[in-house]
Parts: sequence; C-alpha cells; structure tokens
Amino acid sequence: MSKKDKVFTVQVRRDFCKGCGLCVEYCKKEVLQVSPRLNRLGYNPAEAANPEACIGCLVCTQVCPDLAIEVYSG
Amino acid sequence: MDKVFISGNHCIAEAAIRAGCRCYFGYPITPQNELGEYMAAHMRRAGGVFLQSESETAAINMVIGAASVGTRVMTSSSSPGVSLKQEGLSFLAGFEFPAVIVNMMRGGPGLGNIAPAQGDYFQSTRGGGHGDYRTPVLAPASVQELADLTVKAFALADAYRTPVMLVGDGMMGQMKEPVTFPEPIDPETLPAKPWALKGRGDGPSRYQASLILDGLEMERHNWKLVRKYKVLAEQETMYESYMMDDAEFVVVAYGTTARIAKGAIKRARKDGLKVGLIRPITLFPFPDKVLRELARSIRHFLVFEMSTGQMVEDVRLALENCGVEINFHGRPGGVIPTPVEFSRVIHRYYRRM
Amino acid sequence: MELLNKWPKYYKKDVISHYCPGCGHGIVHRLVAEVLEELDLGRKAYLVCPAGCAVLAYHYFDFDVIESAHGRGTAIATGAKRARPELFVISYQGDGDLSAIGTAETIHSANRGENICVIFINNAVYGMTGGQMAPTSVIGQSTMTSPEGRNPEVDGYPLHITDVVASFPGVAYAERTSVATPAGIRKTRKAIRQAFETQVEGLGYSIVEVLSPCPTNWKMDPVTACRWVEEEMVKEYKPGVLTDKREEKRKEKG
Amino acid sequence: MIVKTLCAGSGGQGVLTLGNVLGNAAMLQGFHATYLPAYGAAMRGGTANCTITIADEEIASPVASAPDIVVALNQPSAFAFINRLVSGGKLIYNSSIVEEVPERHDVEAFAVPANDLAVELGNARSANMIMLGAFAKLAGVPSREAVFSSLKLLMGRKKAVFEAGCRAVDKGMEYLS
Repeated sequence: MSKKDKVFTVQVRRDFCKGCGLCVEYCKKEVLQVSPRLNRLGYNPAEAANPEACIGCLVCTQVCPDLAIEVYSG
Repeated sequence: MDKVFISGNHCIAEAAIRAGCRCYFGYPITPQNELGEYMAAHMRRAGGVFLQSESETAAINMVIGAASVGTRVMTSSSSPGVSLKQEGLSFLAGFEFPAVIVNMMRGGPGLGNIAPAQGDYFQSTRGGGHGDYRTPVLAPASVQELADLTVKAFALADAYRTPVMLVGDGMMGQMKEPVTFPEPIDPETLPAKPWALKGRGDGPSRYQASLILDGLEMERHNWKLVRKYKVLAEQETMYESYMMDDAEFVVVAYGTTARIAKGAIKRARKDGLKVGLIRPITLFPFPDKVLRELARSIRHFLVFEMSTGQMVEDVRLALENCGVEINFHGRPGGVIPTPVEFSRVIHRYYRRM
Repeated sequence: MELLNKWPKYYKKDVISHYCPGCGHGIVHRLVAEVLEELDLGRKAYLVCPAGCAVLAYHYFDFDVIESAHGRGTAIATGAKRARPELFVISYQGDGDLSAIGTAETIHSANRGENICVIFINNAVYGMTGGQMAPTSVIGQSTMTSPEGRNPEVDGYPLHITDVVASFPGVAYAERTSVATPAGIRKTRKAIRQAFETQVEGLGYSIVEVLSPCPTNWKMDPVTACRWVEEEMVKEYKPGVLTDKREEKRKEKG
Repeated sequence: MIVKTLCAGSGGQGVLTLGNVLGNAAMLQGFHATYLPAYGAAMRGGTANCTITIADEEIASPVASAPDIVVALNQPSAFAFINRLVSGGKLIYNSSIVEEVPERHDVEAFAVPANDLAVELGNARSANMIMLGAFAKLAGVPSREAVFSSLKLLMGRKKAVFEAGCRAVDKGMEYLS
C-alpha cells in the first residue's frame, strides 16, 4: 500500500489549542480550519474540516506551538 | 597537624578546600586577591574547580550553578564586589542553596580605599540584596578563627540550606598568624543533598525556581525562611566573653575592632577599670540574649566599630527598654584605631558612670 | 490507529502552556524535548531557564530545570557544568536576557568555550515585560520604548550577538534558524541536534539562535508575525551556519 | 613579654621575607606571633614594610603605632620610622646604605653594615638575613635555633639558600655581640 493510499486521521485536542491558526495556514491540503465555536480557554480552536484530504505530512504538528494536534495513520 | 604561619586570605582558601569546597569562582579585587590566587594554585590539585569569572555578578551566578548541583562552593570579594554579588545572594537565599561568600571589607562608599573597614555590617546582616531574607554572618578575629569559621560556614550553609557570609577586612586578610588546620574532609563523605539537581535519571524531574507568582505561596516561602532564621538564632549564635567576670562596663566590638578593643581593655584593667568585652562572632544571628542578660546587672555599654555606627543599632535593639546607657565610638573609611585611642574612650565613658 | 506524532518523553504531559497564541517558544520547547529524547540525554539534562517569557519553562520540561536571574544563564550553566561535567547543560535565553543584560556572561562563557549549549530565542523585543525595544529590535521597528520605530541615531543598531560569538575560537558551533515556517522548524531541529551533539562530544560552546515570532508584542496575528520573520527579520538576521569548528575541535582533541 | 617590630626598606631588599622568617621563627619557638605587611598602592611605590609582633600572650592589635624596634634597611625608612619608635626603643639600621640617622635621644641606634657584611660572606643578597640575625641578638627573641628552623621550613628545599641564610643570620648575631 503506497503512502498515498494510506488513511490518516487528524485530531485537534480542542482545549489545548489557542487558535493561532498556523496549522491552518501551513496545511497544503486545507484539512484544517478555525472553528467558529470557542473552546474552554476561550479561543477558536482549529478543527479538521476536511479530514479525508490529509496526507500525513505532519506539518500541522510541527508548526503547532501547543502540541495540540495528533495525527494517526489507519 | 603542625602549626602553619599563614595569611588570612590564604588561610580561608586552605580551610575551604579542607572543608570539602570543590568550586571557587571569583573576580580580582583588593584586599582579598591572595584568596583567589591560593585557590588557583591549590584547588585543581584537590580535584576541584577554580575559575576567574568575568565579573562579580558572573561569579556569584556560577556559585548558584555549582550549589544547585550539590557541590560545596565559595566566592570571595571585597566591598564594591560584594555589592555586585547581592543579586545572586538574594537568589541563593530564595533557592535555599548553600554557599559561602567571603567579604574582606574595605573603606567606602564607592571605590573608597583598600584599608580595613567595617562599613558593610548593614549590607551583610540585613540581607543586602532585594527581598525578605537574611544571611548568617560570621566575623572572625584571628587567622586561626578564619580557618575554624570557614569550616563552620560550610557546615552551617549545608545544614540550613543558606548562603553564609564570612566577613573580615584587609587586615584580617593580609595578617599572618600561626594556624592549626582541621583534617581535610572528603566531600564524598558529606551528607547527601537530595534536593540537588543532578539530572532526573530514572526518577521524576525536578526544578528550582525563585519565581513564586502565587502571593500566598510566596508568603509561605518567606515564613519558612523566617522559621529557619529563628532556629539559627537559637542554635548557632556565637560570641566571646573577655574579662567579663567582674565587669561593670561592657565593650561590644567584632572582628579586627574587637582585637584592638582587647588591647584597650588590658590597658584599662591596669588602671583599675572593671571593663570587659562581648565579641559577637555571629553578626547574624546577633547575640542579643547575652547582652540582655548582662543588662540586668550592668548599665554601661560601649560599642566600637570601624564604621560610623552600624552594629550599634543591633546593640540598641537588643537592649531596648533595658534602661541602660549605650555609647558609640567609631572610625570609618579605613582608619584603624589604636588600643590607646580606645582606652582613652573607655576612660572617658567610665568616668561618667 | 497509530499515533504518528508521539508526545515527547521529556515534555510534561497535558500541560497547557502560558505562552500566547502563535508564540515560537512552544515550538522550540518541543524541539528541545524531542532532541533530548532522540539523543537519550533527558536523564542527565540540566536546563537554565531565563528571566523572561520562558521563566516558567520548568512547568513544561520534564527534566531538571533551574531558573536564573536576568542575563545570568550562562554563568549558572558554567557553574553547574564545571561542578558536574557529566550533566548535559543547556542555557535557554531570550534576546534581552542574552544580548543586553547578559552580554558579559554570553561573551565570556562563549570565549571560554564552556561545554554548554545555548538556545537563543530572538524575537526582537522584550516579551514578558510588555514589548519594549531589545538590542535585537530591527531598524524602524516600533516597540513600547521606540514608538516611532527604532532609530539608529538614538537607539543604536540591531546587535548581532551570535555573529560576534561565532568568531570566538571557543565556539564550536553556531547557527541561526527560524521557526516561522515548517522548513525553518525542521532546520531548527537539526541545528539543535548538532549543538547537542557538540556538547556530547565535548567540543565546547554551541549556540542556536532562533528567530521566533512574538505576535502579541508585535501586535500582529500569528500568521502575519511568521511572515514578518520571513520577510523582515531575516533581512537583518540571515539564517545559516555561522561557524562550525567541530572538525578542528575533534582534531585538537585527538 | 611583647615585642613589636617594624621592618622597612625598599622593594627587593627582602623586607617581607625578613618579616616572614621572623614570624615563623617566633611561632616555632612557641610564641604568639602576628605579621602584618603594608599592602596595596603603597606596595607598588617601591617601599615595603611589615610589622611583626612576638608575645607570650594573646596579641590584641597586630598594628604597631609605636614599635619597640625598627629595622631600617634603607635611608628613607630610617627617617620615616625612627619617630614612631616607643621611648626607649631601638633602631637597627643598615649602615651600608643609611648615611644619616635623625637625632632622637630617647632611643638607641645600632648600625649594622648589612650589605658590606653580605658581600664579605659572598652573598650580596643576604643583607636582610644579616639584619634578622642582628635583630634576634638584640631583642633576645627568637632564638638562633628557632630562626634556623624557620629558614629550614621556608627555604629548606634549596639547600644552598638555606645554608647561606644561616651563615648570614650568624654573621648578624656576631656583629652585635
């Protein structure tokens, strides 16, 4: 199975996200967006709006200053 | 061990190495340069670290680093340099790190001069740096005592987890006297310091912080320090009584001044004056209890200092409401008084009794 | 399902940092923790955190940490490393800390070639105190204490402290990177690894200067702040390896 | 018993060495002893002096505002310190160099041509030890044996220097006997 065929799951740990939007900015596949709903910290966290587009490049996890994003394969 | 005829500055360094001190950081300043020079020559041989720092500020922070990992560590300086170290002293007190800081006091303020003086009493005993802390202060009056109290300073620092100051002056540092040194301590045999940062290994990680943003937590920390200082006062206060058995008049003096006072008292005794000396050996904690006890039967106290009057405030505090007379005679700025001068002053106040 | 980005072993689990949204500190903290794990150094790590925004770094790092007075990080690091050479010693500092009040300590620890690693966060501003001008603020940069922009005639020029220390014989490795882009973050990770390996090999002082966004004090949103790093800051502070004397040092050591 | 001595000369004459050997000798003989060098800016100015106190009881001030004995190795020292002497005190001066001693009727002055004697001994640099010998003879402390032990302690590793020192001390003692 090539990487392309793999399925990835992006999960934002909602209450750890401060809504900086860097993951949204740097995701080439536009998987993420800023949620209109506030989290417990009072920020608009990122959320996976387009999860099936994820290619597992992990850029979102690298640019996240708050270790708020988890990416799973399979 | 045989006696050694050694200068005060060299003596402190040798005693420190024998006490298990394995790191020394310092910056040159007269009149204590010989201390660092001795360390440079001997510390590495003892398997320890000597490093001449770029500044007093850097030196005291290197002390913090070495103390934080559990090593017996010392720095030394003289008045202007000790002012620069105050930032680090405050941190040491806050962190509760043991370290020994030597101040061979010189005339001031400012650069002042390099002659013996005692103008840093307030700075030493009142904390000196920012924040609500005190530093135990030991004030030797002979080269032998420099050795003994250097060893004591390291023991106190470890036992109470606090920076400890050893204060002398240029005369103490330059003077040679016969000294018997204690046997060397192997630092490996000293009690473990479980709080020291030695890498987490397989255990939990630890941190040492002096920033305590929570007000109540900060307050708790401050009261904890106060309790520590109380125990110190109860258990570690030291002083010497000299010719006090039948004394009707008490001189209070420390360090070099106390030696000169002893000379003066000898003279006064020859003239039939019943004079004795109380010499505080710990300036903090101050031996106030003994002074209060004496004040029950003795009404006349005279304080000698090589300053314009700093320790005299502690004497006044100690004897508050005791209804006794407290006089003061001081020579600041590096003028060394003579026994003749002091004995004249004793006579003057004694006559008024 | 397999988690691809495992939580770094030496980063405390499930702690929400006090850093502002989009702050570069969080990224660099994670990289430090990851590289320590990669090189198996966490068990003997000793990190000095500065007075500044990273003063609370011990809330996040899960290895031994001590706090320093403003500017004194490398003096404390020197004391600790000299006393216990077996420790892996890092001084984590900001630009006010390292290049203003701590200039002397920086210069001299570097010049002595202390076998320590310095992580230098350059965000061209005093962060924790509320956005005052730093030695590293760029010309024209508006801050709380240069409201009309940094004017070299009054305020002097941006200080390139890492370039200064890179010229010292005692400095084995110095690199400037940024954490404003994914590629920059990857380079930063690599630079931190090089620096850490330098200490492990006993080659001397290493420093990684990280250009890092401070959206709050720059009064920008995080994305614009990252762009400002890439478009403006890098003009003043060019990323790249500033010195790499490791090969010479290895030969010296024999 | 307490003897306060001020030794003075120019830098390089071995004044501080003299004081150190003297202090060590006193210690080795079981006395209380203090040695206090003048230090700091004055030290670089070309003059050197130190105060040695020897006593059989605890010494209070190591400073000698009125010394019992002054050992002057050069002309300026003789001028500067003769007036500090206690009444009835003694001045020992290096008459090879000191041409004139200020008049003071309540003190005794002893001329020791230390440099000439040193040359006679074949060791021009031992003038300070000759003065030490003269001092020990005059003061009665420390004993010849104690001075030799002190020399042994401080210079014993260099046999030639040690032996030359002993000869010079003896020469000084003989001169004043």
